[in-house]
Amino acid sequence: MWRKDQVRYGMVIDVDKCTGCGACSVACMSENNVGVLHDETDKIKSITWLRVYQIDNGKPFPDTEVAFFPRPCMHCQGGESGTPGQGFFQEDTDPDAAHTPCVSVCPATATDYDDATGIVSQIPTRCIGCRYCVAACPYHARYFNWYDVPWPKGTPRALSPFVSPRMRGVVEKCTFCYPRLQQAKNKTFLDGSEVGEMDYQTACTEACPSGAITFGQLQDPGHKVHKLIKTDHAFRMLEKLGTNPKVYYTSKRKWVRMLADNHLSQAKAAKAAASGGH
Amino acid sequence: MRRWLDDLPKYADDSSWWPTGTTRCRPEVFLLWLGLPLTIMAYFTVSALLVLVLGLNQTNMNDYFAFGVWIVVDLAVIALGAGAFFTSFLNYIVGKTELKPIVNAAVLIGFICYTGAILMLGIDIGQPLRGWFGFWHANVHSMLTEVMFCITTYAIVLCIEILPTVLDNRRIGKVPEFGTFSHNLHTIMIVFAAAGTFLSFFHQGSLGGMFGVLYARPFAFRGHLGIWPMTFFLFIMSAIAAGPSFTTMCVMITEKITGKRLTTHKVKMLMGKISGWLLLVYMVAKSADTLYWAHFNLPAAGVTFDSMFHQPYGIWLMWLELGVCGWLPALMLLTPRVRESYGLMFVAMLLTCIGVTLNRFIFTIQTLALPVLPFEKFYAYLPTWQEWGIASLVLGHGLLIFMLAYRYLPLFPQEPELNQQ
Amino acid sequence: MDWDRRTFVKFAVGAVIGVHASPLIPKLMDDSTIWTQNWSWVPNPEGGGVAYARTVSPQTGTGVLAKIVNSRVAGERAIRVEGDPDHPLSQGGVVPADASALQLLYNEEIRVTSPMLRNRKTGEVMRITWSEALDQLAGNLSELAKSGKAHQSLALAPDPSDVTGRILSRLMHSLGSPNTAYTPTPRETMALAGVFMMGQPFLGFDLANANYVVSFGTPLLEGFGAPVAVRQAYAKWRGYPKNPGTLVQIEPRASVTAGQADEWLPCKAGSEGALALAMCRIMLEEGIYDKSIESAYGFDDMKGFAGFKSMLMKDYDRNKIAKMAGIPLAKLIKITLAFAKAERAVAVCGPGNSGDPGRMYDFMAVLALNAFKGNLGKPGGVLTQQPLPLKALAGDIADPQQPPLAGGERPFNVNNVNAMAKAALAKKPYGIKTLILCGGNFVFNGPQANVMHELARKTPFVVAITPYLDESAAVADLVLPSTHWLEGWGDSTTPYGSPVSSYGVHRPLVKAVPQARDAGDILLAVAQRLGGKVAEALPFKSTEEALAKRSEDLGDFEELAEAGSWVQKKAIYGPPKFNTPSGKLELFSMILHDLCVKQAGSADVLENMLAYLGVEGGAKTAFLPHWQKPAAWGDLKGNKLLMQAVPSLRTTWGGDAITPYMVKILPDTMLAEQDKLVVEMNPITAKALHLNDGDLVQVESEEGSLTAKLSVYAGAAPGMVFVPVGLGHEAFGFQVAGKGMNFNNAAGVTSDPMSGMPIWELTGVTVKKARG
Amino acid sequence: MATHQQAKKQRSRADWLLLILGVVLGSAFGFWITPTILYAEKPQPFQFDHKIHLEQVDDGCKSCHTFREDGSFTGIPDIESCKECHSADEALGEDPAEKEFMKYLQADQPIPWLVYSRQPDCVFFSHAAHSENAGFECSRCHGDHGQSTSLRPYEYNRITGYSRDIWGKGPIGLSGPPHRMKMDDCAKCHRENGVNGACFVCHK
Repeated sequence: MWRKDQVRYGMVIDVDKCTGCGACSVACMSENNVGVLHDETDKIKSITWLRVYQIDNGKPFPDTEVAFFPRPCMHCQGGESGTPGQGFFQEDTDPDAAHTPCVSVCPATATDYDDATGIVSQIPTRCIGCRYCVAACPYHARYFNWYDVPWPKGTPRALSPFVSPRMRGVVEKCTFCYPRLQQAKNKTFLDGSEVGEMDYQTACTEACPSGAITFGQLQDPGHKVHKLIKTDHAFRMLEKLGTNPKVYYTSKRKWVRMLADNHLSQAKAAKAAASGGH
Repeated sequence: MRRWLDDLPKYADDSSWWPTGTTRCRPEVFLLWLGLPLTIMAYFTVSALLVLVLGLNQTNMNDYFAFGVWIVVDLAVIALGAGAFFTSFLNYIVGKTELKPIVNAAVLIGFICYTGAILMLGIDIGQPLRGWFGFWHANVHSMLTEVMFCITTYAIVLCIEILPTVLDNRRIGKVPEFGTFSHNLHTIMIVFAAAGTFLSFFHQGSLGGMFGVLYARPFAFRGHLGIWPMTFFLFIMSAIAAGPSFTTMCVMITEKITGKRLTTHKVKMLMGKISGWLLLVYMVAKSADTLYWAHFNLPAAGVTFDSMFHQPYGIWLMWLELGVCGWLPALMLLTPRVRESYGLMFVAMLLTCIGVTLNRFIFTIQTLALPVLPFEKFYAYLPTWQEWGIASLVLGHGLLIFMLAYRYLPLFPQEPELNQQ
Repeated sequence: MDWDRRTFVKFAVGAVIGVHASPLIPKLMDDSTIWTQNWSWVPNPEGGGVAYARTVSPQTGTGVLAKIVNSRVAGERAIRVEGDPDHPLSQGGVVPADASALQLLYNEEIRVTSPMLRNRKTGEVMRITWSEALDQLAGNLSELAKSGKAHQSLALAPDPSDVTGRILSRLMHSLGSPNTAYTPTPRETMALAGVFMMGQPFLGFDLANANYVVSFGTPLLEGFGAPVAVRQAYAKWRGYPKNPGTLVQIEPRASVTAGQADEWLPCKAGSEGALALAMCRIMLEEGIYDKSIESAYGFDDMKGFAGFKSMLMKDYDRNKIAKMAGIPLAKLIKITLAFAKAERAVAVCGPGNSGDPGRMYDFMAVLALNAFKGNLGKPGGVLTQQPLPLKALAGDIADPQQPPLAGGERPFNVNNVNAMAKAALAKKPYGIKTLILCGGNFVFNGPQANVMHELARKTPFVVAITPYLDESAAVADLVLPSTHWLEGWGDSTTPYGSPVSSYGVHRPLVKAVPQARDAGDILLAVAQRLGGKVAEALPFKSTEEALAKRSEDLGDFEELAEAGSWVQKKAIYGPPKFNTPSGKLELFSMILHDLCVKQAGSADVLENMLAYLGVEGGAKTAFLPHWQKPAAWGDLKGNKLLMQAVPSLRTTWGGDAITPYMVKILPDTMLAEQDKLVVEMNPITAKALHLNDGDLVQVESEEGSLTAKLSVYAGAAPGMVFVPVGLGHEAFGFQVAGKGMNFNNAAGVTSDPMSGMPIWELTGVTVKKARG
Repeated sequence: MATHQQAKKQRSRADWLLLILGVVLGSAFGFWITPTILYAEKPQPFQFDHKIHLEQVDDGCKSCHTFREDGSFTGIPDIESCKECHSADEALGEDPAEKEFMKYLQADQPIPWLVYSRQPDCVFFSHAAHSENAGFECSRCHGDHGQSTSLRPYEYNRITGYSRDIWGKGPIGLSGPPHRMKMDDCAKCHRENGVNGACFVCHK
């Protein structure tokens, strides 16, 4: 349960600003030492912490519209979304009722929900590779290392020392670039300052050339994300499942909001599932 | 050299190890028979080495089908192996001593199923050497933790439960220490039966719970009763319904192959009746659960019943599971005339076992095949030959153990009596 | 005591219990587990102090920061390329190619690590020393020069305006070869259109300040100009609760830009210019245009020539054009009215989806539309850039005596690598003996890749100066390792379409390949070896020195290098200065007219010359912004389709190859099933050709063919096939090579009638089911 | 008959004694073999006297083991730091270590020190948080390393590749810092002091 001395990091992605260029994905991979396999067209074995989905409104030429959906880990808290009156309106105030879908299922405690930050961790060295969390995540944000990463000769020189490369047989996922918070905190220990909004930004947020991604503390009125999640164009993916994610989206386009939020009519659901995204 | 060869039949003569009052096939015929499980085991070994050395990329599992055929087989054999705990429970605790003639076989089948499942789980995880983290760094909230603890401890209980049967071997039993030990074990078996019942009850439930708690997976998620989702109870019910059927089926198959009568038909009929009643109760619960799920759980998640089924995992699977392999065998087993017929009862029991296997398949594969993200693709899954190799372990090592046990251990106390020439 | 079996068993059991009571077993178990956490084949990057270095990527013109870790043992290495928040044009954003540049930089499997000599017959490759390599190249050139065949050499480089391009051009000129060509860019087309109409070669679009933008078939969000700056402008048009800016995209496919646009006008491919003129006509008819256009030169009829107004009234009827372009008239009118009434509206022209330099008359038409809107020099309109204050490297060099391979017959110089290659292959006017490929990977990027490949194969001596073992290196006799932009000196100039001019300098930040040398350094060393006139023309020891000379007027060189970039401080607002003969905006271009007449010799031959160049309509409209039917339309016979490229920031348009991370994020509508190119087609078209989604198809043009998987996409215009560009490398390692097929193998390259630039926006192709 | 039974009883007792002997010997063997087969030694590149250095600097350990401006910890000083006091031109004494050191100094090469307290790659340890924020003495985790006059051999685990200092010298690894530096020790101290124990606090 959120207390006043705790923070809740979250993200707001403006779907209307996203141009699907993939800079966020690539920046994420280079920040987090993600490898490249022989065959990356096999998307269900390919590791993309932040995947950009292309969706369309399913209408024929010339009424087709497309939009892009960058999908990091949602850092779900689980449970019922609270109301403003209950203190912190994004989180369930009953700690027993709130279960992050993936955290509660891990048998080896390789992932946890940090009450101080609201960030869901993943510790590859603890992971036994049972993939139960992968099955539990409705956003497909968790990835299993099916292969040893083949690093071409010389390329390990470009690896970041701030993120530990993973071995095969373990699960990994977006961490909201937690090592960046570790670095930012390091500095505060030295000079006694606080971690400010701009001191901790994720790699994708920084990289986005159209500024579609905003990151910060959801509960802090001084942060941009706090205001953005209050607009009436804001929504979360699969809100109805009760995952209570901390990644919000905004779009003016109604079809986009409808599609992401599982307001599916029967026919649409069948169609979406049959034809798939792009 | 020659002498030795001539003496070979003498060396190979294992008749002194056979259970008292029984006859078995000649050693060379038995060796030929052993070829079958050994071949399967060889296939398993090659597959296992490939997976362990090269990794899980040898399978067709992926980030959508995080679980594959191994989990399906695991869940299925554990459910089918439930005959062990439930028969022991009825025999030792409830006092249904009529089941005594079949309880040894039930326990052995349970042992086979559980050890096979554990071995497969060890290969299924990406980091087998870290498997013990699940115990050492256990997360008490995870259903899988419960499963891991219960399966391992229950496997140990099963070892203890079959120990007396092993010690009752004609030759081993002659060693005085073993004889005493075996006798003492028999007297306290009720304790292990109780422990086994408790453990097994729980992990059958937790296996179901594993799916029922996936609240972000609308296909699997179910409402909770206390801290347990409905699937917890459904899995227990289906397992104890199918377990006796499977045990009896195995006995029947053995009878057909060996050409001997191993238990009286009365015992089998009793097992069938138990299975039938339990299946009926289960089917009522399962049908109610399905209706509730379709009318309340699914709409709450923003999806519809129809959107849950896509080819090849169409709605036909559900009808097959609930109708042909659910209600039908339940009603059949409850019909005395069916039970009286060896063949019909076998068919009904087979359907029951297929039904529970199908149920585990649907919960594992269909849950994952269903894209939850509205714009995600629908995928299907087919295992690789390596996956089949590892999945066939249960068959291979099951046959091997069962054949050896049948040959040397007094599994069927009624056998000498029923086969008197 | 008897030591029998039972005793022994007891002892053994005891020993086993004892061993288990010791830490051996749990420790072994624990350690074998820790071993899995520390596998030797999983890299273990060493930590260290972090520093950021500013630089500018010459690939995209983006200001970036290289994040460099200085480790105690491993030394300095770059671990990331991030956007530079302080760069005025990129403000922290970055594009995939730059963010993953390190994957190319550090991959020793794809870098040229030392000079190499290839034996053509055996294919054997021999590593040689730099001195041997330079001797080889200098020897070859000096022999050519001595035998009076200096002109029989052709040098290609990616950019005529960067320091390497300047050095190369001086080297070739002083050697006596008129044959230097560069990757064609829309900057050149824009310069021509700008000079002809306004006397201004450097024009840009003030996108960030516009609130109504109409893009004529140009992929604004897929790689137009400086991609980060364009995105930042785009982000300004999006807001809450209402969008402050409107984007209208005119193009045949529901592309990224079309998808994100407020309005999408799916026109027939190639009709964009006509639509711009139809919009002028509507504005004229509705009286909603900037009245100062009436005083432009050529607005009204002139002696001997019809004016722009007459031409509009005659040829660009709204009904006719809307019908021709296949868009609803009402929508065209609605857009035109909104454009005319918007406070700060701009019409944008640029490279086509295929990344070609664009059709000059289309650019002129769009400029005319902007003039009708009256946005020249206004915020949110078309601006003139301050010319980059760069110095020439040294004094002028006399033009070589021989005419160039191609383009000599044209009224003005053009840069057409394709025409030159074709001329050299046809040996008309002459063949070539030496081909220098100085970066740019022309054998892959083409624009007609097969032609470049054939040229390389048929030329006796081919030199590739390249950082990578790319397709060009694969066909070269001599391969010289040049530096990656993070390793060496170089520069880059204003990206296309930018409202302000900018200059980027990149310097050595890390060393990945110790043997690599700056391409400029290599050319300078060759010049030194050649001596004489050539050495005189290039009086520099190093690229760095040449850069310092070039940027003298930009202040202290060290400071400039450290800052990485120079950007024009303020955009130039106010009435533009027209450096035209009339001193006014010229709708009738006197410059173009005079150049043509001069080339033709007399007004009488003019018509013949225009006809020879392929300018339809002849002199009546040749000097006015007008619309020419695309050449590819002429090919559309039988069941031919028009092929257009699908650009994306997840692939590349020329320049460096796609990186492994970019391959990784390709959607399955571009690359599928490990290695298959995916092409898009409208369901109706597919049905007419009896093709289904997922079919393997053969896309065939006259120049080449592609095998691809068909993706049926409702957002694709009927009658067309859309092919991703930038895939299909044969080099660049297992992560990139063999993925998809190269669009530029099938692209049909023609010359723009007037500008003479190579264009390949549309190609007539047949699509049929592939066998097997 | 009686004697036979007696003999059997006696033998049986001796048997049980042997069982106990087996337990003792087996466990002794286990205790002896564990470190022997698991650990190997590597020499440091040359000897180093922390004490002498410590006496000559003003700011204790932090004189050489410094923090960077961004709060990260430099760990082992690089050769440049050595050069702040030592010159490549002036020979040091005759000690073999000093001669060896001069080679590195002259070649300007990093000294391949083996780090006793090197944690696995997956660990993020903030020295700033512990020594600056919490005010720990270095010795709390590193023991009297700073007072040592010579470098003990570096022992590493043959299977895991890690320094023996992590698991500790003790036979069953029950001690805590400074004799052992395992995750349990970190977690214990965090728990006792009410410091956040979430995974990402210490893992990267």
